[in-house]
Amino acid sequence: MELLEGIADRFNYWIYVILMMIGLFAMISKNNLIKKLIGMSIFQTAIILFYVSISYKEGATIPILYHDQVHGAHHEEASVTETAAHHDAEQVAHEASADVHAEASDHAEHAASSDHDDHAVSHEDHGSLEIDPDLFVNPLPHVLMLTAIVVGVATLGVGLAITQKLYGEFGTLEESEILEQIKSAK
Amino acid sequence: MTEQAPVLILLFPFLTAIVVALVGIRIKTVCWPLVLLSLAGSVWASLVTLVRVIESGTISYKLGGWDPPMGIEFRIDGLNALVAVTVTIVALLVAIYSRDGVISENKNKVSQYYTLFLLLIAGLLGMVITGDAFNLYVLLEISALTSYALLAMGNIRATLASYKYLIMGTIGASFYLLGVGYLYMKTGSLNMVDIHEQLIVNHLDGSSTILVGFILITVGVWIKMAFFPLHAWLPNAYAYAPTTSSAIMGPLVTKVMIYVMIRMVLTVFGPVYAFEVLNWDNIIVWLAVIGIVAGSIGALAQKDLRKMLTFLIIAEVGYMVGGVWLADETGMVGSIFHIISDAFMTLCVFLFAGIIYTKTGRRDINAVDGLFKKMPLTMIGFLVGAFSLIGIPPTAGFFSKWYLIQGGINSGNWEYVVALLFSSLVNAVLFFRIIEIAHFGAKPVEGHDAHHGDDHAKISEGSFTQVFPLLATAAIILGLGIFNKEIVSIIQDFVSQFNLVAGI
Amino acid sequence: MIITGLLLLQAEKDFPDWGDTSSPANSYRLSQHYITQTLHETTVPNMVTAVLADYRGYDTMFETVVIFTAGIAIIGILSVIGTGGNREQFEPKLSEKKPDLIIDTTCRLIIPIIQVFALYVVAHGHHSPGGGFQGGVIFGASFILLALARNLQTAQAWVPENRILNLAGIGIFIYAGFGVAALFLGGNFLDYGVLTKILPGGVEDARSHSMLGVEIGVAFTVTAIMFSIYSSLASNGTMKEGI
Amino acid sequence: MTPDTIISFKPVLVCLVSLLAIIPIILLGKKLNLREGATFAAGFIKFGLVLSMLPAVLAGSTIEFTMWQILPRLSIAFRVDQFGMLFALVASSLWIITSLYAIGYMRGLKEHSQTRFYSFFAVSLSATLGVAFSANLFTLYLFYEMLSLATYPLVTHHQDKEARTGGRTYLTYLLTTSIGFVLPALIFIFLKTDGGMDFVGGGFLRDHIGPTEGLVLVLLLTFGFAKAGLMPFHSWLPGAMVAPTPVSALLHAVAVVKVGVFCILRVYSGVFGIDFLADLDLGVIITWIAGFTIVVSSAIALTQDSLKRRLAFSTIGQLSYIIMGMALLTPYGATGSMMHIAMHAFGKITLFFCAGAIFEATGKKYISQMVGIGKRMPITMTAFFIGSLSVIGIPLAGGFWSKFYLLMGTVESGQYAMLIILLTSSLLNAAYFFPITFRAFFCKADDSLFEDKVEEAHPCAVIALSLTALATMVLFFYPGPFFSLAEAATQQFMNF
Repeated sequence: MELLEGIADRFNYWIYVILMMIGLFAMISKNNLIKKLIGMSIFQTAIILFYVSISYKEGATIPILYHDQVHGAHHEEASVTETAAHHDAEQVAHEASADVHAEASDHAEHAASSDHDDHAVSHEDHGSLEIDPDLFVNPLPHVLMLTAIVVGVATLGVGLAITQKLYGEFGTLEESEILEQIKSAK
Repeated sequence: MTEQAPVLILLFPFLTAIVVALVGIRIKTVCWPLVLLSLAGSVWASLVTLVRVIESGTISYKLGGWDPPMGIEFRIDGLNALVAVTVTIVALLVAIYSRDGVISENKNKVSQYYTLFLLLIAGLLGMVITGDAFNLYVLLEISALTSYALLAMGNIRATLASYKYLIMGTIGASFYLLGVGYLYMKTGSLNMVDIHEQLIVNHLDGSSTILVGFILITVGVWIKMAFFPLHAWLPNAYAYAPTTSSAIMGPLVTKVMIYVMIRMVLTVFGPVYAFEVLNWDNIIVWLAVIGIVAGSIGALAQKDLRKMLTFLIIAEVGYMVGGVWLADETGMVGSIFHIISDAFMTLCVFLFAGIIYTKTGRRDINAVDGLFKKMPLTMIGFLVGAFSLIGIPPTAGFFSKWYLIQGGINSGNWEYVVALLFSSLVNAVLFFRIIEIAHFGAKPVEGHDAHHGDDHAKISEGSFTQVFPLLATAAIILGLGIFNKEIVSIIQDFVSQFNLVAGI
Repeated sequence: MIITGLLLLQAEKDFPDWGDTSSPANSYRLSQHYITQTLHETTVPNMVTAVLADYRGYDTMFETVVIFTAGIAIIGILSVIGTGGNREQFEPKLSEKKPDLIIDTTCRLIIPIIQVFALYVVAHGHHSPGGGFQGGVIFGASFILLALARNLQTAQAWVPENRILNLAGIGIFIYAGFGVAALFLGGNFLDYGVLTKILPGGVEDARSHSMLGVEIGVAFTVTAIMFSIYSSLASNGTMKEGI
Repeated sequence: MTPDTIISFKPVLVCLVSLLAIIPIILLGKKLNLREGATFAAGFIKFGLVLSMLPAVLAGSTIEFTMWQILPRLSIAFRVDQFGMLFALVASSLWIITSLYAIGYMRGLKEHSQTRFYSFFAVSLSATLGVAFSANLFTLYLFYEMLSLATYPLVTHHQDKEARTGGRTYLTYLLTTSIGFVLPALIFIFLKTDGGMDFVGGGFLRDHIGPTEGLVLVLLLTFGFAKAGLMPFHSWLPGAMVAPTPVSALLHAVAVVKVGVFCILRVYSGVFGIDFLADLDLGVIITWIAGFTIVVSSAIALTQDSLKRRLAFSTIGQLSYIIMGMALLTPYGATGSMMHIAMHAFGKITLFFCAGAIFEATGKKYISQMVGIGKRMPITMTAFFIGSLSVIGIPLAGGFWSKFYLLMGTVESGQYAMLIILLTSSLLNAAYFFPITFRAFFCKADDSLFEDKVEEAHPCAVIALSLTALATMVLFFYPGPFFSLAEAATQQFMNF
C-alpha cells in the first residue's frame, strides 16, 4: 500500500522519468535524423514537466495577485484578513499542511517586517500588504522553464537547419546511408 | 569604472557581437577591427578583475542590484579570474589569426561568422564568472549553440559531425539542467554558494536526490567535455571544422567545462562530500587513466594532423579530470594550472595546423614536408608547443605535469603517474614524427647528401596575422613555464581554503 | 547505448525518496521572498514576469541572445547565396497565381486581429500571464500565417530579409540599453532601481516601467527571429521560393 | 684563498657565451670566414672564462649563482666545484680544437647548410657546460634535455635515409629513458626530501629513503641517463655515427657521452653520497653492470669493420670504466674515474679526428680498405697511434695514469674480479687498435685500393688532430690541472 500511495503521491514524477527515457532512447538509437530531433524535443519537454511539478503546491493558484488584492493593498488589513480567513476554512482539512502553514506565516511576517525597514522610502499606502506565500505556486521554476523552452526551440531550429543542409548534400535522412556515402566518397 | 570590470569582461564581446551582426552585413571589412577592439577591451577588463581579486579576495558583483539568493551574482575568486584571463587572451590571439582563415573559407558569411565567434566567447566568459547554477546552464547553451553553428559552417563532413555534436551536447546540457533541478528541489536556491550552505545546514549528505543530482551534473559536464567514455563526437567535430572554429574551440570549450566541473566539485558540493562521502574517486581516476591511454593511442593511429590533435585533447582532458579526482591538494593545483597551460599549448598546435592547412591545403601529416627551411618561424612556434605538450623542462607543460605527478604520488594513485608518463612518451613519438618529416621531407631520399626538391618553393612564410599569434602563444607558454610561481601561488591559496587532505 | 542504458537506470533508482509535492523547495525563503515582496518592490502583480525581467533579468537577457544566436546560426548555416550586400536585390513580385478566395479573405480578417492580440499580450505581461516572449511569438506567427497563405514573397515584401536582422538586433539593444544605462547611472548592470533618475515615479515604478521596456525589446527580437527562422528553413536558405 | 663560496655571474656567463654566439653565426651566415671567426671568438672567450675560474676552484672554493627561483624549493642555480670545473675545462678546450677541425672537414666535403650546423654546435656546447655547472638535480635535468634536443639536428645533418633512422633511434632512446626513468625519480626525490635538490658533498638522501627505494632510485637514475651508454641502452651511440665526423668527434667522444657519465657521477656523489651507497652496498651491483658493459662492448668492437663504429663501441667500454671507477667507492677509484674523463676525451677525440681525416681525404670508411695508408698520410696515422696508446693505457700517453689509478682503486676496494675485467679489456683494446696502425704502416699498399696520389686531409684538420695527439702526450708528463682537480673533488666527496 505504501508504494502505491508513494506513486500516486508523486504521479507526475513517474511520467517525467518515462518521458525522459523515451526521448533518450529515440535520440540515441533512431537512425533517421528527424526522429532524433523529435526524440530531443520529447526529452526537453520531460525536463520542463519535472521543473513545473516541483513548483506545485497543494491548493495554490497561479502566481499572479488578484485584481482585488492589488487594490486591496490600499485599505490594508481588512482585505487580507478576509481572504486569509476564507482560505483558512478551506485548508483546515489538510492538517498535514497546518504546521507548514504556521511556519510559513511567521516566515511571511519576518520577511515583510525585515523588508519593511530597508524600504524606508517606499510608499506608505502599500504598507505591510499581507500575501500568504502558500496561496501561490512557486514562480521560480516557471521562469526557469521559460528559458528552457526557448533553448529547446533554438536547438531544434539549428538542428533542422543542419538536417536540411545534410539532406541537400546527401539526398537522404538515414544516417547509415550518409555514412556509406562518406566511406564510398573518401 | 574598475569596480564594474567583472561585467565589462562580458559586455565587450556581447555588445560588439550585435553591432557586428547589424553593421557587418553592409560593410564586411569593418568586422575584423571591431572584433579585435572588443576582445582587447575584455582582456583589459579581465586583467583588472584579476588584480582586484588578488588584492581583495573574492569579489561578489550583484546583477540588477538584488542581493545574492534573489538576483544573480558574479562570484569571482582566484580560480575563475585566472581562467577568465586565459579565455580572453586566447580569444584575442585567435581573433588576430582569424582574418585570413575566415575570409578564405567562408567568404560571404563573414559577419555571421564573427557574430557567432563573439557570442561563443561571451558565452564562455559568462560561464566562467557566473555564480548562479541556472545562469550557467543558459550560457552553456549559448556557447553550445554557437559552436554547433561555427562547426556546421565548414564543409559537409563538418556539418554531419556538428549534428552528432548537437545531439550529444543537448543530452549533456539537459543532464546538467536536471542535476540543477534536483539540487533546487532539495535546497531551494540556485546560487552556488547558497546551495552549498543549504547542503551543510540541513546536512543533506545522506539524501539520494543530492547524490543523483551530483551524478547527473558530473555526467552532463563529462559529455560536454568529451571525457573518455563519452568522447565519440569530438574527433571529427574539430577535425573537419573551419580552421578558425577548431582553433577557438579546441583550447577553450573543453577547458571551460573542466573549470565548471571543478567549480561544482569544490564550491557547490564541497570537497568533503565529493571525495569522502562518495569515495569512488579512485574509479574516476581509473577512468581518466583509460582516457589518457586511449587518447594517446588514438592520436598515434591518425594520419590527419588535426584529428591527431583532437585525440590529444581527449588525453589532456583525462589528465585534468584525473588530477581533480586525486582528491589531493597538489593534484588539484596541477589540474588547475594545466587548464591554463594546456589552453595555450593546444592553441599553439591548432594555429600551426591551421597555417599548414591554409598554406598547403593538405590535412595529412606529410603536409609538413621539409618545412623547416620554408617556414622557419612557424616551425619554431610549433616546436615550443610540441615541447610543452611533451613536457620538456622550461615550458609550462612540464610544470603542470610536475604538479600532477606529484599529486599522483602523494595520493598513491600510481596508475595515474604511469599513465601520465606513458602519454608524454607517446606525445614525444607523435611530435618527433612530425619534426622528422619537417626536417627531412616526406619521401626518404637515398644517397649521401640529399637536397630536397624545391617543388614547395612557392610556400613562403604564413602571413603576419597568422604567424604572430603563433609566436605570441609560444612566448606565453615559455613565460608561463618560467614565471609559474605567481600563478601557482594564486591557485594555491584558492585551493587551500578547501583544506583538501593531502593524499588519503 | 550501454552508457545511456546505465543512465536510465540511474534515473529509475533515485525515484523513491523524492520530497512530497508540497516540497521543502517552496518553503525556502527565496520563493517566499518572490511571492511576498514582488508587489512591494516592483508594483508588478504578475510575479513570473517580475522574476523573469527583474530579479533574474540577466538570465532573460541571455535568453534573447539564445534566440538571436539561433537566428544568426540558421542563416549562417543555410544561406547558400549569403546575405552580403552584394546579393542582387530581386524585386519580390507578387506571384501571378491568383490566391484562393477563401484563404485570402479569412487571413485578411484574422491577421490584423492576431497582431493586435499579440500587442495586448506584450503590454499586459505585468497583470496577466504573458510578456515579451509570448507576445513576440504570436506576432511572428502572424507573419508566418501570411507567408503560408500567400507565398513567401508577399511576406518578404512586408518584412524584407536583412531588415529582420536589424529588428532583432534593435530588440537586444533595447534590453542591453537598459542594463548599460543602469551602469552609467552608477548601479550595477541591469539595476533598474537606479533608473528612477530618468524615469518618472518612485523606485518600484521605475522597475515596472523598465520591465515593460525590456519586454518590448524581447518582443521585437522574438518576432524577427521567428519569422527569419521560418523563412530560411522554408526556402532552404535561398529566400526565394517558399512552400 | 680560504675555501668559501663566491657569488659571481661567471658560470652563467660561460653558458650564455656560446648561446649568444649563435646570433653572430646566423647573421654572418653568408660570409664564411667571418662566421668561423665568430665561433672561434666564442670558443676563446669561453675557455678564458673557465680558466679565470680555475685558480679559485683549485683553492677549494666553489662559485655559486642562482638564476631563477621557480618554486620555493626548485631553482635554476649554478655551482662550480672541482668536478664541474674538470669537465668544463675538457669540454671548452676541446671545443676550440673541434671547431678548427670542423672548418677543415666541412670545407673539404662542401657540406650543405653549415650555418645551421655551427649554431646547433654552439647550443649543444652551452648545454654541456650548463650540465657541468648545475647546482641541483633540476638544472642538471633541464640542460640534459636541452642537450639531447640540440644535438638531434647535428646527428641528422645529412638528411638522408640513414640519418633519419639514426636520428630516430637516437631520440627514442634518449627521450624515453630521460622522461621514463629520470623524471619520476626526480619527482620522487623532490617529494621525499623536503629540502632543495642541491648537490651536497655527502649526498642528501641519507635519512630520507629506505634501502629498497634507494636501489630503485639508483637503477632508475643509472639507466635513466642513457647518454652514458650502459649496455641495454647503448645502441643509440653506434647509430649516431651517421653524423659528420666533427659531430661524432666532439659530441660522442667528449660532450654527449661524458655528460651522461658526469650526471651519473654527480648523482652518486651529490645525491646519494659515497658512504650512503657503501652502506646499502649498491656499489657492487653497479660495478657488475659496468664490468659487463666493458667486456661485451670491447668484444663487439673487435668485430666492427667500419672504423667509426669500432671507435663508438670502444667509447662505450671506456665510459663504463669511469662508472665502474666511481662505483668502487674508494678514493683511488674515484680519482681514477674522474681523471679518465679527461684522458679518454683527448685520446678518443684524436682517434675520431683521424677517422674523419681519412674519410675526407680518401673517402674510405672501412678498416679493411686502409691497408698501407700510413705512407700516404703519415701525420694522421701517427696521431692515430698516439691516441690509441692513450685509450689502451700504455705509458707515454695520458691514458696510463687514469687506468693506473683505476687498477689501484680495484685493489683498494678488494674487488679482484674487477681487476681481472680491467686487465682483459685493456688487452681487448690493444687487440682492436694495433692491427689498424700495423696494417697502415707495415703492410704493402696495393695501388688498386687508392687513386693515384693521396696526400693529407685539409690542413686545418691535420693541425687539429696533431694538436690533440700532442695534448695526450703532454698529459702523460704533466697531468697537472686535471689531476689536482680530481684529487680535490675526491676529497670533497669522500670525507663528508
